[in-house]
Amino acid sequence: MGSMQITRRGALKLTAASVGASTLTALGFSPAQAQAAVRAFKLERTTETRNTCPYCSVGCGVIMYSIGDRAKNVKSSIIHIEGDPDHPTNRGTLCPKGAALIDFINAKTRLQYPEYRAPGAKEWKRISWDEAIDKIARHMKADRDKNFIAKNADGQTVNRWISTGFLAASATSNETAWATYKVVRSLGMVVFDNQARV
Amino acid sequence: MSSLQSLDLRRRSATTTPPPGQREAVEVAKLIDVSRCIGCKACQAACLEWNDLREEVGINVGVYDNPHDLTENTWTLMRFTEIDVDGRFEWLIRKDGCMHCDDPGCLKACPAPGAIVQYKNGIVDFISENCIGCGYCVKGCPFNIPRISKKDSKAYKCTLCSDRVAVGQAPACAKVCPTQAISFGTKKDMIAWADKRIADLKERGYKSAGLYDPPGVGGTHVMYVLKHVDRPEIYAGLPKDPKISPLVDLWKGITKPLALAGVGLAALVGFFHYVTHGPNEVQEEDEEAAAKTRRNSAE
Amino acid sequence: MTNLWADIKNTDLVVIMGGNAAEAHPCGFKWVTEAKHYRKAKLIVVDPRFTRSAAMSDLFIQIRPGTDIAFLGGVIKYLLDNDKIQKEYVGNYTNAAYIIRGDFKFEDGLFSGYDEAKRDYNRASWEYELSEDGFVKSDPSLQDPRCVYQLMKTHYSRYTPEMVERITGAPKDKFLEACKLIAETSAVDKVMTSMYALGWTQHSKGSQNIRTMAMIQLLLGNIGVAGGGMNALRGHSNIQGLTDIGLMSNLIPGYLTLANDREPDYATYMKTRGFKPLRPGQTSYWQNYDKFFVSFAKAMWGDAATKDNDWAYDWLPKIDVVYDVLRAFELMHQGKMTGYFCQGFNPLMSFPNRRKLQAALEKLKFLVVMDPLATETSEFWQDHGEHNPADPAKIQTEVFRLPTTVFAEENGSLINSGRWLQWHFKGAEPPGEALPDIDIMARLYAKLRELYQKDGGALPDPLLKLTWDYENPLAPQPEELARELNGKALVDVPDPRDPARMILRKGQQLSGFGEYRNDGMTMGGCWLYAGSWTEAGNQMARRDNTDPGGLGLTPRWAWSWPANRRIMYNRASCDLNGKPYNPAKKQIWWDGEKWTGYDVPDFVITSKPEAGVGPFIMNPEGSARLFTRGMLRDGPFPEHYEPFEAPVPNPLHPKVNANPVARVFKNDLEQFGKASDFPYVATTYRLTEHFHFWSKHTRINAALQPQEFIELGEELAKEKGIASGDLIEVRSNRGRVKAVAVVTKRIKALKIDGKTVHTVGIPLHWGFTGETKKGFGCNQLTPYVGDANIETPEYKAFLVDVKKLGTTAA
Amino acid sequence: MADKTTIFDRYTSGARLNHWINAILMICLALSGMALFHPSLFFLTGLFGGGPTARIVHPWIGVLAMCSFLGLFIRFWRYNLWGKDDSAWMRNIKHVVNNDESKVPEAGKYNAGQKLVFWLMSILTVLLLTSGLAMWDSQFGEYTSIEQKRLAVVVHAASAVLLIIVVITHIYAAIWIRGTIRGMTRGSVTGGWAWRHHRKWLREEVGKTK
Repeated sequence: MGSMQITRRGALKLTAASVGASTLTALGFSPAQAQAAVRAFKLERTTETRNTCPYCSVGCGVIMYSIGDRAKNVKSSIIHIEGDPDHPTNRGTLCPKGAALIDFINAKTRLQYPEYRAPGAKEWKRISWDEAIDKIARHMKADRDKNFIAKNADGQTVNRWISTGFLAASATSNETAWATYKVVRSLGMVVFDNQARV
Repeated sequence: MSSLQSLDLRRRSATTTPPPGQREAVEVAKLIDVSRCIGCKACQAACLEWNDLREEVGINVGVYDNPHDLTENTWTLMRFTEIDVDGRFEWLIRKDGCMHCDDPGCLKACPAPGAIVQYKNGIVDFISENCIGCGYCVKGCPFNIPRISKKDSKAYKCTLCSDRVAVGQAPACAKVCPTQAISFGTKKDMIAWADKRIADLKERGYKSAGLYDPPGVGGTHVMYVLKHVDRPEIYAGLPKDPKISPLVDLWKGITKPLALAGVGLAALVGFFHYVTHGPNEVQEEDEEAAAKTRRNSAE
Repeated sequence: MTNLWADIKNTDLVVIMGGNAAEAHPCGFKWVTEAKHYRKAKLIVVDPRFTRSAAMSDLFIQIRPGTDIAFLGGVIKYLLDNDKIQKEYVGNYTNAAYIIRGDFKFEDGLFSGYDEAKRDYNRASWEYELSEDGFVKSDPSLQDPRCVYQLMKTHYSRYTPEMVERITGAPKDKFLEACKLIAETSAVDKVMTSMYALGWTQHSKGSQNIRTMAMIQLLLGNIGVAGGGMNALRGHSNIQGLTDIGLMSNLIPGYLTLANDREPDYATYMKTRGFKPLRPGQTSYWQNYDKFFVSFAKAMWGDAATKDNDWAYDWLPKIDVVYDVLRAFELMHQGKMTGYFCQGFNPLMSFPNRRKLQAALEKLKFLVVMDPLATETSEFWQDHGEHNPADPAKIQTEVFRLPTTVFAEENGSLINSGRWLQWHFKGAEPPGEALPDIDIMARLYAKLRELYQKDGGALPDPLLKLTWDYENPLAPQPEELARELNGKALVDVPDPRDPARMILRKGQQLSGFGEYRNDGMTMGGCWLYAGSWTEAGNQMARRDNTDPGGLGLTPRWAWSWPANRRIMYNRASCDLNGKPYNPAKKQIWWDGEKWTGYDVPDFVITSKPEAGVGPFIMNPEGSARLFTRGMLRDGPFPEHYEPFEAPVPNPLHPKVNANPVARVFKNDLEQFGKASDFPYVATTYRLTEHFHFWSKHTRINAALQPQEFIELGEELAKEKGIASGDLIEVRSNRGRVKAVAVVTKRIKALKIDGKTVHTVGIPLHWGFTGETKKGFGCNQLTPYVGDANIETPEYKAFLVDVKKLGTTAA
Repeated sequence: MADKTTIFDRYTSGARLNHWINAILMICLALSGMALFHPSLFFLTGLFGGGPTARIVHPWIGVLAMCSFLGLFIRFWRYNLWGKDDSAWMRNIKHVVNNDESKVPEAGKYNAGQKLVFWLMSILTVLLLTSGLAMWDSQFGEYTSIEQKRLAVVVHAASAVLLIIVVITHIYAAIWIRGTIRGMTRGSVTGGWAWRHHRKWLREEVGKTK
């Protein structure tokens, strides 16, 4: 509003004055100053969660800042991530990947729901979790029952399954790894590997 | 004393009334130690992330610099130079961005009141609400830093994370830097730290290592430790002795009030002439003479 | 890493070779810059390119890709010739004095026992000479011509500075400058650290690259010492954990191994894993193998694993060969695989010879991709023009794509390179219907169990009797799994000396692997993690960063395996009497009664120094191995072999050019290119702006390095008329990449065995999904051959040709 | 007296329209330009809807003004060619200032002072145009270097100030010399005015009607 008033006042002066209005400068006239407060600190009252950068093996500590205070009616959404200054390795620093972690979480190409591509199909088809799990399990069982090697050529018990393989992630947690290991090994799978090899 | 500002002002663009000056603040500075910079661009990423900016995905034009210049989104940019210095190959990597001059050319050139401010701590900040997008700051800057947005026609550049500094945090780039090539603190502390770094570099054989804090702009609040401070230009064209252009001084200095005075004077001269000599009015004789001339001609 | 990231600050010399820490691990590299500033440490970088690490170095030496052993072998020769070794350490803590069998020899590039038809060695002769009491013979004077020290001296006598220059291209004077700096750290108060990564592993002799440096570190007395060690900078955030937990063809958690076809029962299996001490009084910690195995079996099958069924020995698969990824895709390519799961893994981009991978995936009946991102692998059947030509109508593979959570959306632990298990917490819900991998595996397991319960099928028992007693069987909580990994008592465990007293109560979390038992009274998924979740709670979530001793060990931050030990082999930092070699950097010491200090001693803490127990307690001999016996397939001493595609014949032994025991599949052999057709050496690598094929999906990183490019030196560019920014094509015998040329001074032409050799650098990050410009990916070009021991593909050295396509890049 | 008064046409309606369009545009330019020139006048941007719009419209008004000025130039340039009498007029300008034109040569359609104003306006306009284009970043930003832009700003400012002074002179002269303004408003002047200030022109006009 302040500047509006100024404008009107300025306009009045202008109409009153002749072309020599440029001499207004002599009045030392100066518009009211809009307050130049710096941008508000965007993390104020956000919720902090400690995490570990999922990229390389330095294992930098990060702090994730999310909107909302975990109240029931508020959906948390992470708006910013920066280095954890207490972490003994990274001491608050991050690399260009870690500094941009927020864009990994919010990547346009993040998958949202299970999809299925039928033989010869040109497109993905969205399916339910139940359908996906059911189909995959049936595929696995059919192959395992058909190709499971209980004994080798010498008649020795080997109980291995080599016609379906599993490539495990290297950024999943130990707990995921353990759950995966239990399922994969109990099936007798040996075509089993992770990123350590490459 | 009363002020809503979270940081006190030292200067305000295009403003004839001085800001309150009684309170004193500690000057801050960011020190960029080029000898420890690995060019990882973490600072660039953190800057985009913190300031909620996203750069266009461009193309590679045959160098590591991406984007290829500062933009309205990229307020800091790693510039890479491959060069043989004194017979030794060096890959010089410099983080480019606003130097936060003590005597800021952008602020001097800015015609919009309060669009550019300098806080007492030395940070030069663009207050976008007040920016009219004229681009005078670009012309005023001795380091070619500000960029005008294609989207909103406002000028943008590094704020030294004034929002973070105001609450006692370091700028995003300084905090993120993995190798402490960027440090942040009071200017005094940064100069002391630079001295230590320079001593280390000299021990390692870089005889002309030194601090870049150019006096031509009154010193800066972003300083560099360079291995070759005698040749700053080899670091992707860092100016050797930056100064506000004399042309900018010419148009923004004393000539400005003088020019206005000239205009006023012209008007005054007219007014006084009128008062002393009065109007030059057509007399009856003139009309008669004119009529006579016409009649003569008609005959 | 034998040490930890922050410990790098304690070093006097950093050697970055086979890695590029500044670029791939910037926040870890911080500690190099700290060492440089505060300890005046020097940094040597040896690499085929002047990298971002090199930009920080005091000495940079460019070598030809794939010649690291030649360089390091030369260093060993220098150290031995100039007697720049830590003699006391070498004499007492390594096997330098041990006598090797008389029939061991090395001739014309081959060790004794080579079988050309099998491309394998009979490694029987690579062994210690044992005396009648079953212990290794030794000569403490190191004079016996059959002792390891002397054999090593002979072996590396060929690696003269001139030979190093001929093979690697490193100028002799610079090489000697590096040797001199390295040799200085043989002093007890000086230490060097080796930081390496995939630049060493991704070769047909990757394991041996690392071993050569390990030998140097042992000669210098730098293992077990703060600021020293062999520091493998692991690539991914939890690659360490995945390997610890044994998610590999032949592993059981904690580096136990699956039985093979020749081990029909548990007793036979244990025979080769008992590890009887080879020197008197040694710890030989693997003697506890059975405790770890049995507790693991109990974690898997609980009550169903009993002494009577050999702890369910038969339910674990036996392997005939190792089914590593190269073999998996070879089998797939042969049409022998039905299904394949990719959990957070993008093999189409990550593995070598993409054309072969594409053809292999087309032959699958079904492919399951679990990933947070739309990977190329999941879309291999889609036509993406020249970046992924495909005809979906002809591809019969069924593909399932299952959305998973990312780090921010789950609790759990990741293990960093310094072996720290760090717990993280969920901060937000996943997008859409994405689920944690754990839930997906649990749902899959539940469905399979249901099907087998209903219909029966091949060997259902291991599946049906698997312990799955989680509160919600469809969504086990990470905390439940973590407690299981740590292990607990299954019954009240009595004190053997006083059976009335219970040392463990039923259900009690174990406090360390010392409590693991071989009688079925305890269970534990991974013995190495014992201590991570004790009765005192989740040790991985600890956040006390105090640093007693000032070495950066921070023992109360998170938890590190084994037993929260921060620097492995730390007993070796003390002399025979238990006094720290370098009092300025005390880690542990003998206080007259026990071992104590700032770190957890890597030793039996009551073992008196005068008992003479060696510091390398995992080895039956108690000492570290300069000579590896039969542990590695390709030789007890590292030897320089050329990459499978090399520009020159091996200058040391032209007849044995490349690694003689590296496995090569038949059709891959045919795809190797010749130097006459592909004259330039290529190497592939990561850039700091990107993380493999993930960060091209993130907008900020995509902008920082938007488009695929290829680096070549000014000399080669000039020869080919290529300028920076031109569009060029690089071809190998397996494929091609079109990309923008970056012409640089950072890669120089080398003189190799009298021939000019150019190096071409190919960064790896671009593909056909994500935010960046589309790219081909370097693995269109790379060869399908792996390391002789662990089958890591030879991504780092192969041959290509270069052609200019146009002046403006697309 | 009225019957004695003779009337002479001085400006056609087209010329008048052209002049006043130009005058209005020039005033707008001066106001928006001055607003950006000195902080004390920044409030003038309010007339144009605020700083950014003032910044946006100023160069576009400039373009229009240039077009209209071109019209004036084409109309009047040949009446403003300098003659010998003009130099003599200039030398004796102090008499004119003292309201005594009898001591200077008879003026044609324009006296030397007016011609000077015309040529100054023309030259300054060209300078303003070229320097203005050079600093018009949103349209032609990439065609000039920063150093060239800096020079352009100085030239633009200096030219503008001079032009404003010239315009003030022009306006004051119109106020001071009574009877002038009707030439530009009604298009005609009285014979007396012409006799007094532009006698030569009067004679020419009279001659034409013969």
